Amino acid sequence: MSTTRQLAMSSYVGIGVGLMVIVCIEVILTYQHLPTRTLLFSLLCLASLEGFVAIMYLMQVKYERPILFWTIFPVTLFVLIFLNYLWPDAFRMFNMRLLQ
Amino acid sequence: MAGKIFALIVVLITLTTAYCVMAHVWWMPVDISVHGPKIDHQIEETVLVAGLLFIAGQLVLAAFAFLYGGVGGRPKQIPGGAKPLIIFAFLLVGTEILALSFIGSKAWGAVYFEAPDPASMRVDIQAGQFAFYFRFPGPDGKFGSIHPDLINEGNQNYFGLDPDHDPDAKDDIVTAELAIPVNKPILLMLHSKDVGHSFYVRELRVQQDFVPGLNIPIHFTATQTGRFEIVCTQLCGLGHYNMKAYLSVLSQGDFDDWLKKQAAAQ
Amino acid sequence: MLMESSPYGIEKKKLGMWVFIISDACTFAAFLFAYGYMRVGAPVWGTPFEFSSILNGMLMTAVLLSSSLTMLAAVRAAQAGTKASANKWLGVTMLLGAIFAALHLREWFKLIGEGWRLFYNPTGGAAQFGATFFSVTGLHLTHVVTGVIALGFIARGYNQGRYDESHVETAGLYWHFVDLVWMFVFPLMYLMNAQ
Amino acid sequence: MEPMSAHAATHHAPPQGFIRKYVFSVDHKIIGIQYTTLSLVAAFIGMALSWAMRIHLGWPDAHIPLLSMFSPNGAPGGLMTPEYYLSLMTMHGTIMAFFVLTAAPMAGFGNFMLPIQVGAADMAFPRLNMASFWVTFVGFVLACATFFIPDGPPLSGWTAYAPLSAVGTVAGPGQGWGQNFWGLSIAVFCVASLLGALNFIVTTLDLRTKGMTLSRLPLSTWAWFINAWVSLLAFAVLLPTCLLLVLDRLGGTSFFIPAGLVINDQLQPHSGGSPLLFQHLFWFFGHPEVYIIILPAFGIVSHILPTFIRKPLVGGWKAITYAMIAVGTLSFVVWGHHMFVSGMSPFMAMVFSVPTLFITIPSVIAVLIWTFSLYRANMRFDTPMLFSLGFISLFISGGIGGFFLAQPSTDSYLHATSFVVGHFHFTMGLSAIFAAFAGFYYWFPKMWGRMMNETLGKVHFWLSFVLVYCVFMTMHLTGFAGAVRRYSAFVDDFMVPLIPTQRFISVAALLLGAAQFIFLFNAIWSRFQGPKAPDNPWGATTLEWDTTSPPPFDNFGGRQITVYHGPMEYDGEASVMQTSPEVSVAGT
Repeated sequence: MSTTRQLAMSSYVGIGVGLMVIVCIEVILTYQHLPTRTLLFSLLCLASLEGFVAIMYLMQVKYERPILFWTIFPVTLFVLIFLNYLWPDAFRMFNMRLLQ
Repeated sequence: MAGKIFALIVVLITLTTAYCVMAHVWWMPVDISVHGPKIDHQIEETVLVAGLLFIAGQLVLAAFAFLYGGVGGRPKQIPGGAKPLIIFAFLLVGTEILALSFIGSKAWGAVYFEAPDPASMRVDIQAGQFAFYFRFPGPDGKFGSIHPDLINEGNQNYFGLDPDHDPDAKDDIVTAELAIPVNKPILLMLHSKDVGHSFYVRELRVQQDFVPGLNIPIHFTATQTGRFEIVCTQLCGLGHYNMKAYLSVLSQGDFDDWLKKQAAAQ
Repeated sequence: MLMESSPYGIEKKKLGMWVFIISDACTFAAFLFAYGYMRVGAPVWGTPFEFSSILNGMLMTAVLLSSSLTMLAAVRAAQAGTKASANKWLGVTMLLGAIFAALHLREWFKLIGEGWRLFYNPTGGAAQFGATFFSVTGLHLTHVVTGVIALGFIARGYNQGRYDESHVETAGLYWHFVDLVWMFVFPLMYLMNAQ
Repeated sequence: MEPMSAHAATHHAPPQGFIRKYVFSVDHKIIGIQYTTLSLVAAFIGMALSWAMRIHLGWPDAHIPLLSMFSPNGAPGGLMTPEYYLSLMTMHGTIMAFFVLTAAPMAGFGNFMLPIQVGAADMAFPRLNMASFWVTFVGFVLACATFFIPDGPPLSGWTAYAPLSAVGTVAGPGQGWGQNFWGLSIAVFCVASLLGALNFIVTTLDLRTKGMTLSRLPLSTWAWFINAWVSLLAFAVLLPTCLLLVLDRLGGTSFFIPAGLVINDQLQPHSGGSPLLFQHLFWFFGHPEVYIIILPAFGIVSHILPTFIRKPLVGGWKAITYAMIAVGTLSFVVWGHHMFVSGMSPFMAMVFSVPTLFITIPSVIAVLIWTFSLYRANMRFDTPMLFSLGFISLFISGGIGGFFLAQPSTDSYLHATSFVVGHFHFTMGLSAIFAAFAGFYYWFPKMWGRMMNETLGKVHFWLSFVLVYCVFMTMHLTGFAGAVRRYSAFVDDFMVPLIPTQRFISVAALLLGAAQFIFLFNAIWSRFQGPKAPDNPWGATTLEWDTTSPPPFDNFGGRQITVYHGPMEYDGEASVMQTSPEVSVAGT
């Protein structure tokens, strides 16, 4: 279902440039020698922002019926959230190693 | 007719099962641990709760199959529709679940959330295909470190100890049978030499897997003397069925003698 | 038998592609979680990437992002019915995809030349680095290469009139998804491992 | 907007020639039959394996004549070696869980019935559908091929716990190429399931005919649809798990193998991996998998019951559908209950235990709905109905065991005992099989155009029902005595007294298997000699009964289908087809 409510091509180029700018920010952050957790958190936030822009504009979900968004988004998020249940055991692996 | 036969069979199965469970035709052996009564209590509680649901569910099914087979006339729904059923499920099962979780978490916590007694006796246990080996720290109270490259069944260096360079390892006592003093808190450190295994002593109400690469602690106190079987319950290969050792719970005096004898045999 | 247009209102190829994307996203997520698990559990990890590798990664990102834009252009051209233009943009997209793959392989060969293996870390850190890096980026690279080949088939079919603009659009979704995954792979596999 | 869904209806014409028509067919009905047949073959192979195992468990010294021909190494002279027992057990689990229970109720009946039930001419992507089947077939061939490679099938169980499954042949025979084949077979099966799930989702959403709103979908379609989502997400995680396992085995990586393992006095060249990671990833798939198996059973039974009780289910479509959605959703947050004693963080055990207990609520709601729908019904006891009743009874019995295994404290005694074996055979094994039998007897006239023999069907039911309880309820009970599962012989002091009970189970299991040949004979004989089936032999209301038996190539012979009612328009003898514009009789 193609719609006419799309942006002009130049706007997409702008979005592309914007995404590249975020990538540059990520690289700059990397060289600020932040603590690993802070860096990971900020990188994930920026990547999620990029991902969101890509889904909405490049993949054009913004111009589809909302039902598409509500079909795909919750289930994916669901899996991504619950996979986090395995972190306690990752830390267990670090703390209870047999061979030090 | 078919409905009546079905009802009869279901009732027979339900009663037989209920009898077998209540008469303890097959049942747990007598518990010998301090935390065990909590687990036994939890199992009995669950037998009661789940058993009632089982009997009620099967009997209602049987009754309906018995009563409403091929009766003429217009069928009717139960009064009130699904709402009472759903409320019933939420209230009754929900309450049962909350109660079971609450009491059950205490039984679980008694094993896993409470820190081991600082005065516990520490024993190291290593599982490998297809045997358990146990290690006591000896007079110095310290375990020698493990060197996997030195593990060798042939020269009986099961733990990969290096007594020539490691003073801690010199007096470690390695045994093929686990003996512990009665009424003394025990801290077992579980590790595996090769693949996954499990430590299961029915009478202790303890089951814990060995995770290769990790040191898993588990603590308990045995309250009765006797000789019990330790079996492997995690599939570990072709000899899995035959992987076992014995746990001897001894009086303190007997245990000291046993340990001396073992130390002398090293 | 002709049916009403879908009551759901999303064309079936597009919906199918989205459903595929969901499952593929979960597959990538499992790989990345495995990587995180390895990394959290490792006593030492080690961060091998020099700035040149990061630059190479940025260049790859730029190439992949541009290819997403050219893919958009191809879809728009197809929707507007300008076949020649659509073909041109599809060609450019495939070319950019191939460049991405080439840049990526350059990085791989560089690492392999330095002695990195799936099971070996020449710097003495966790051997898991090679395993996670090569498997995650390898999976992504497979997707890129598959995408380039698929775009080729789509372009040919589109030229011959067997496929229409909806096929181009569906292929575009896949291509953007490959880009989307890279947006997570680049920070997690490259930046988190920068020296 | 171009009516795109018209493509599915028109873009393939009836195929010509045997190969196109019956082998590489894009017709969803042929593919459904192919899946069903594959599952039947797999089921009888799996059953034969369980026979061999049960004979060995009851009489460890027995020489099983055919086995020595089959595997001279694994069973020299017909006497089963411990490793061959484990191989058979592994393949029994793999074949049954994947190629029977996942394939038959979902891919088999679903493929045949779902497009018809929504009023479509075929699946959304017919060629993809064909690919799903043939990829599944390749997976099945790979799994069966393990019997014919020199070292035999893998022996690490259907769960293939690392590191036993990851270190290679040093861990035992079958852990070499057998395990590689296993990993590839399951990876291939994942791909097939993903493609199948994708097709189911799109077909249900996009290809519904006029008037077929979600509230009018038959409950079987609802179940397949929900189930397609669950499989889509679950298999998407099993696929990378298999790939990483294969990488560990063939690529030398150490995702699942920690440092310092010594097997047969050889230090393994791995470091840094975690066996718990494998268990987490596997059970992230593995627990939804048991619901992938049982949800279609829910759907089939909910679909069949109204026909034979001659009234709608209590609560209409909503109650049961919401229960199924709740079960499907919760199935993703409970996987850790398989790992209570695995060395997982004990706090996580509590986190997993509570939702595991809570998943009982939607299950209990479903059971209450089925049971109380029987109240004041006009039940007809045809074979499909009997199997549905059997399903309800088995599911109650199996569900009860769940209370014990959902709590870490009670599980720590019962984990890895035969209680667990009995429990999962009731809930996901036999419940799903009974529902599949119900579906088979119910849809057989539609799929093959002939009626099955009722008498043989009933004999099959009575024998199966009683013997299933003899086998698996006894396993529950011996579990209380601590009988450990996955043992090829009982040498422990406390297991020896249980041997007579084991023999009883073995005898019952052999008879249970034998009873299945009644079914096989009935199916084959009826396929060729059964009386011709009318279009709607059961007086049902859904679309599959509104066409010929078997349906024509485009399902409705070019008729425009419009739906006016929900699927449960029954009121005693009166019933209204979904396509009939008459007024509703059930007031739904």
